[in-house]
Amino acid sequence: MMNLLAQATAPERNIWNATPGTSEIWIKMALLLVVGLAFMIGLVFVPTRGRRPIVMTFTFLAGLFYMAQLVWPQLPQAATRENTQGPVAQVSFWFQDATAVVGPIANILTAFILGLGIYSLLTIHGKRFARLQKDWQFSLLLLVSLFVMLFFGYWDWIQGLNPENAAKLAETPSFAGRAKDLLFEGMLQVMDAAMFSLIAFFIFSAAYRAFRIRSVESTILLGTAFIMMLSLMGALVVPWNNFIQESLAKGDSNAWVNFLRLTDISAWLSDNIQTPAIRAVNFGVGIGALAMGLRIWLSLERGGVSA
Amino acid sequence: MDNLYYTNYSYLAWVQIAFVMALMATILVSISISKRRKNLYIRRISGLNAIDEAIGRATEMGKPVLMVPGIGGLDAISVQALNIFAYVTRTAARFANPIRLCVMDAAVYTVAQEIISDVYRKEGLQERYDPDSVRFVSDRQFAFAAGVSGIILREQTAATFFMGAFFAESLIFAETANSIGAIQVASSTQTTQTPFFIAACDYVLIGDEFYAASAYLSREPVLVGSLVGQDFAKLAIISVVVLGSLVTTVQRRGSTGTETVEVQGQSVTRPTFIKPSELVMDKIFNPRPPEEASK
Amino acid sequence: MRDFEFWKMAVGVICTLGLYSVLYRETKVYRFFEHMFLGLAAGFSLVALWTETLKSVWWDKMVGQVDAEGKVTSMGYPLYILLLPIGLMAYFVFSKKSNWMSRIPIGIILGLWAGQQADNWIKTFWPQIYGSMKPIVPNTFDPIFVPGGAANIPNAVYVTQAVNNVIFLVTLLSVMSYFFFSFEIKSRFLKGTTTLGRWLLMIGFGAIFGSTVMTRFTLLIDRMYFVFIEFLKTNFFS
Amino acid sequence: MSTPMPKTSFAEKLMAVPSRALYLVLAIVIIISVFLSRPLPNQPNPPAADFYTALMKMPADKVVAVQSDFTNSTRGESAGQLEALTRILVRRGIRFILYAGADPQAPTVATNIVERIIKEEKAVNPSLQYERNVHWVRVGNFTNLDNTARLFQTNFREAFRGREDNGVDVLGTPPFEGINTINDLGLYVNVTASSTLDVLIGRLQFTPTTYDGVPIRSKLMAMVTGVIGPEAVNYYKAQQLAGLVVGLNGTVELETLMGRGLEGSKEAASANNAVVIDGRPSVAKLEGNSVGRGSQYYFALHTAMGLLILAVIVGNVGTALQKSKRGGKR
Repeated sequence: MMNLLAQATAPERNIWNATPGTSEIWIKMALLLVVGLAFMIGLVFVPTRGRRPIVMTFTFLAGLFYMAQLVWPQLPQAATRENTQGPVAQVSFWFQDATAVVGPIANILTAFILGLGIYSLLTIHGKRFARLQKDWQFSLLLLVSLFVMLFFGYWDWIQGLNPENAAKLAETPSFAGRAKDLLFEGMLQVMDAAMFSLIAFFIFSAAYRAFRIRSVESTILLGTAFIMMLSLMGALVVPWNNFIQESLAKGDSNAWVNFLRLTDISAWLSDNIQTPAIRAVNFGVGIGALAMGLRIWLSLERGGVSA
Repeated sequence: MDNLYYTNYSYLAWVQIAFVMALMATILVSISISKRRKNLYIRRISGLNAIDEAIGRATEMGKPVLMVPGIGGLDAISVQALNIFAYVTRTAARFANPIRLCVMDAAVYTVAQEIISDVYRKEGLQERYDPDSVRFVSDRQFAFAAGVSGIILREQTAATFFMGAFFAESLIFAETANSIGAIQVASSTQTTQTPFFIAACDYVLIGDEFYAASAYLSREPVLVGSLVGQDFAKLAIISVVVLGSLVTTVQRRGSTGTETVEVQGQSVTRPTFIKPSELVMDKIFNPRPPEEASK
Repeated sequence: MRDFEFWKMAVGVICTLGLYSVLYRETKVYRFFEHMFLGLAAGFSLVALWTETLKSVWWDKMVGQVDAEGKVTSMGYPLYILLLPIGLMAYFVFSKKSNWMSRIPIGIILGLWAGQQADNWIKTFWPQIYGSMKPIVPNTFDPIFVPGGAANIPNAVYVTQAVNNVIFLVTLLSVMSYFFFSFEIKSRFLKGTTTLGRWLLMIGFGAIFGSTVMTRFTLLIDRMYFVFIEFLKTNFFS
Repeated sequence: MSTPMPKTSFAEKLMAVPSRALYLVLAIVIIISVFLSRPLPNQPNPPAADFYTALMKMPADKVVAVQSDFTNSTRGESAGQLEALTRILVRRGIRFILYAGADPQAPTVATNIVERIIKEEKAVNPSLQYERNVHWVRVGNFTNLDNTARLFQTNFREAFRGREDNGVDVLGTPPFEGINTINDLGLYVNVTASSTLDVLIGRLQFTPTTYDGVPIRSKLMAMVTGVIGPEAVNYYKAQQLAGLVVGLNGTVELETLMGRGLEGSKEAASANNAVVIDGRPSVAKLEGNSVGRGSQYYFALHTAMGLLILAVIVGNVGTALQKSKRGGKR
């Protein structure tokens, strides 16, 4: 297992790896795929009471890696394999290397599952188009946009695979490059930004409609928001601060009226109220996540996800 | 091996590991205790009492209920949101109310599909279950926002539940739903979004009320026990903070001596005080080998 | 004849205005841009899926890499192929009998997440706990007021600082007391504390609101800058 | 409408302003302000001052890691921040490593900005030597930051193995010289518009150090949008961040500091018009023009926020008028 999860520096050979480009690697891959698929199909026949332990085991082992890493002695940054020996240190090194292998696993699995999401999108809109239900034209548009983006995205990517070609394309973009650029930067990114900026309108209308002085709480919220906004407006802050400093404090930087400078008020609120308030909420949320993590890791919850 | 030290065990660094282990142990112990006890107290959370009311309204109007479990990946937040939505779906299913569950992550979509079909199956209402009611809309934040807004506006959802990790899109959803007069229950674990939910929604769960929700709704011993454990963990944090403040106060009281320094051309004699890096609490909370501490 | 950059920008401006049309009401125009947006986004996800994720973190590691001179830079690890069937198990979610299998990949993802939480908690909250331990009694009474907490004598605790520290701790503790769920609070003092906690929390939320408004407006300003300065003014009025 | 309307009071009219009218007013005000943009004064705050101080006091031969996690959707705030950061790095000749931990598009967005700034700087100062793959290197995106950041902590160099920039192995480029662990970096700056900062805070830990007498407890610094600002301030207060720039105002603060420098007392600042923050070490200003996107947008931000404040006041006056008509009870 050592060499599997802490992959050796090339071209070191071990039982888990193979030289790239050889037929050995393809044969191994094919065999392992068959084994994997057989395991998958085998799971279909697992009796009901055997199912929960299987899921629990996978979840537990996945979490165990990081939990073990936390409690296992960790080496200082200066330690290298040359200057540090001993079995404890070896395992520590193994943990360091293995993180690089274990880390991306969640990532890879999530990537495989993305297909399921796309499948959901395709069935909903495909059905609507096929049955010519209301708004079928828009569903068709969605599907067409999807495939156009897919087509040009991969065409452009394949063109860039060859390094010589890539350098040339950087100078004069190809048709595919242009098309992908238009679809991605010209449209998708701009629509992202446009949708994001809509929030400004919504904030404005929500503030007009909902921000009323009707309870202690809303008054406090509104008052603080006002002070915060004013302190962000330099054109107000600078003359106000100067007025306080020069006229009221008469230039004395230790005078107490200096506290009335807008930046001082907002900094005081931020240091002594806002920071501890948010910190207190986050302490709670942090403990909530810790407890939830524990319940998931040990599969303690019945009902819901780990039923 | 002579000058080797392990960063998580030397120089008091083990304290932090011991502390987090103790917190986890507290939670586990109170889970196992609560399995034997019944009727544990949970304080009222008004946002959760509003769920039934919101679904009732949707039933009267014959319009769908919309649920969004945040836009994070598959983690405790999404799972917790889906646990709450399992409850919402159960109620909606009994009233034969159509639901829309929009998700942004394919892995969350998988879990959602499973949980929701499970709810209908357990209620014996399988004929009411429509797999298309759980939808993967997009995995891009604002495409998702545009898509969900479209669904809200076109299907005129009467009740909306936004629970989970919400970011900027929170206000797009909340205002869009507000514009069609939907009754809204919302919660974000992102503290920064909570004020916007407060401004635009009818009921808001703040902070870890969200994590308390599934225990509150289901009264399941494991969850309630975990909630009790979480409270004790928070108490532990409070005690550490208070104790640390007291120790620091005692250590920093009084001066350690006097020194004479040049200030703007004049020599001034002033008291000296203990450096923060010499405090006991600093040694515990910022463990480091002696040579680094002396810098 | 305008160049490609001009047309790209022009298309962007049209898309922006198309999505803005929802501010008036949900029309066919909005529906058009919304569906195009969703389609493009899904298409891009599928492109990025291979080019940005699977190719480098899965395929290249599985088959190994060779540099231009044919020297092996990393060996291939065929076992990575096993992740494919595990990922495929998620697709059993629609099966009536075997939908439990989808929990295996989900369990692995959640397990990897859950295992990190303890360490994550330490790194996130340990410094914050330390940062909340503050001296609450001053060790010097001179001068009484130091605006902005700027200290003249190193490491001294001034009266103002001590007062501020008390306020800090009161805020922290009273807000935390609001989030106790399982203790029935009967004493009037504690009830008062939780109410105070809610009020202080509102100050925090107010500050968040003010700060967030800045971002939201800036983003709108940026879009207006894009449409009116970068596109209209530069192309037509200069 | 043909049916005779009941007479509505001013207050009721005020309360019934349709959202669309509000949207229109906001749009018009912002469009006009964008055209009328003019420079406005600004008062930098300690977090931005710390950010500037750390960057300026860091020895110029140290390498900075820049993790840029924004796309065009937050161009308004984040782009100005990255522009100001790049100007400081380029003018000081500091080498940096550029990568992203969130969106596959983020590296491209960041690269475009960096290359444009370098071009601008070279136009002003033709003798400037600052080249890609020599002074800076683009690595690309790391998906799943949760796990990648953990790898950064345990084995920083290993995280970059196999990555190429324009066909060059990044580990062979000058910015990676002598960089083995995360503590070999001079500073780690996260320019972000999402929760990636939370992930870094939860995964990274730095050994404290001192630059030119300024203590740096954590080498992590952040440039964030106004939204994440309040949470980031929490980290800054717990000394988990060495410096912090928040939102557009933060960008303007940084631009002001770059243009004027920083002094610890009024007396010291009187000669050079530097920004004064009591008790701070003296930091030089940066030669050259430092007016950027932040200052360009600042005027419109003023009018927009002024309008919002006005709207809330009008809304409350309307409510108060309505209440007084009904005898003040509801």
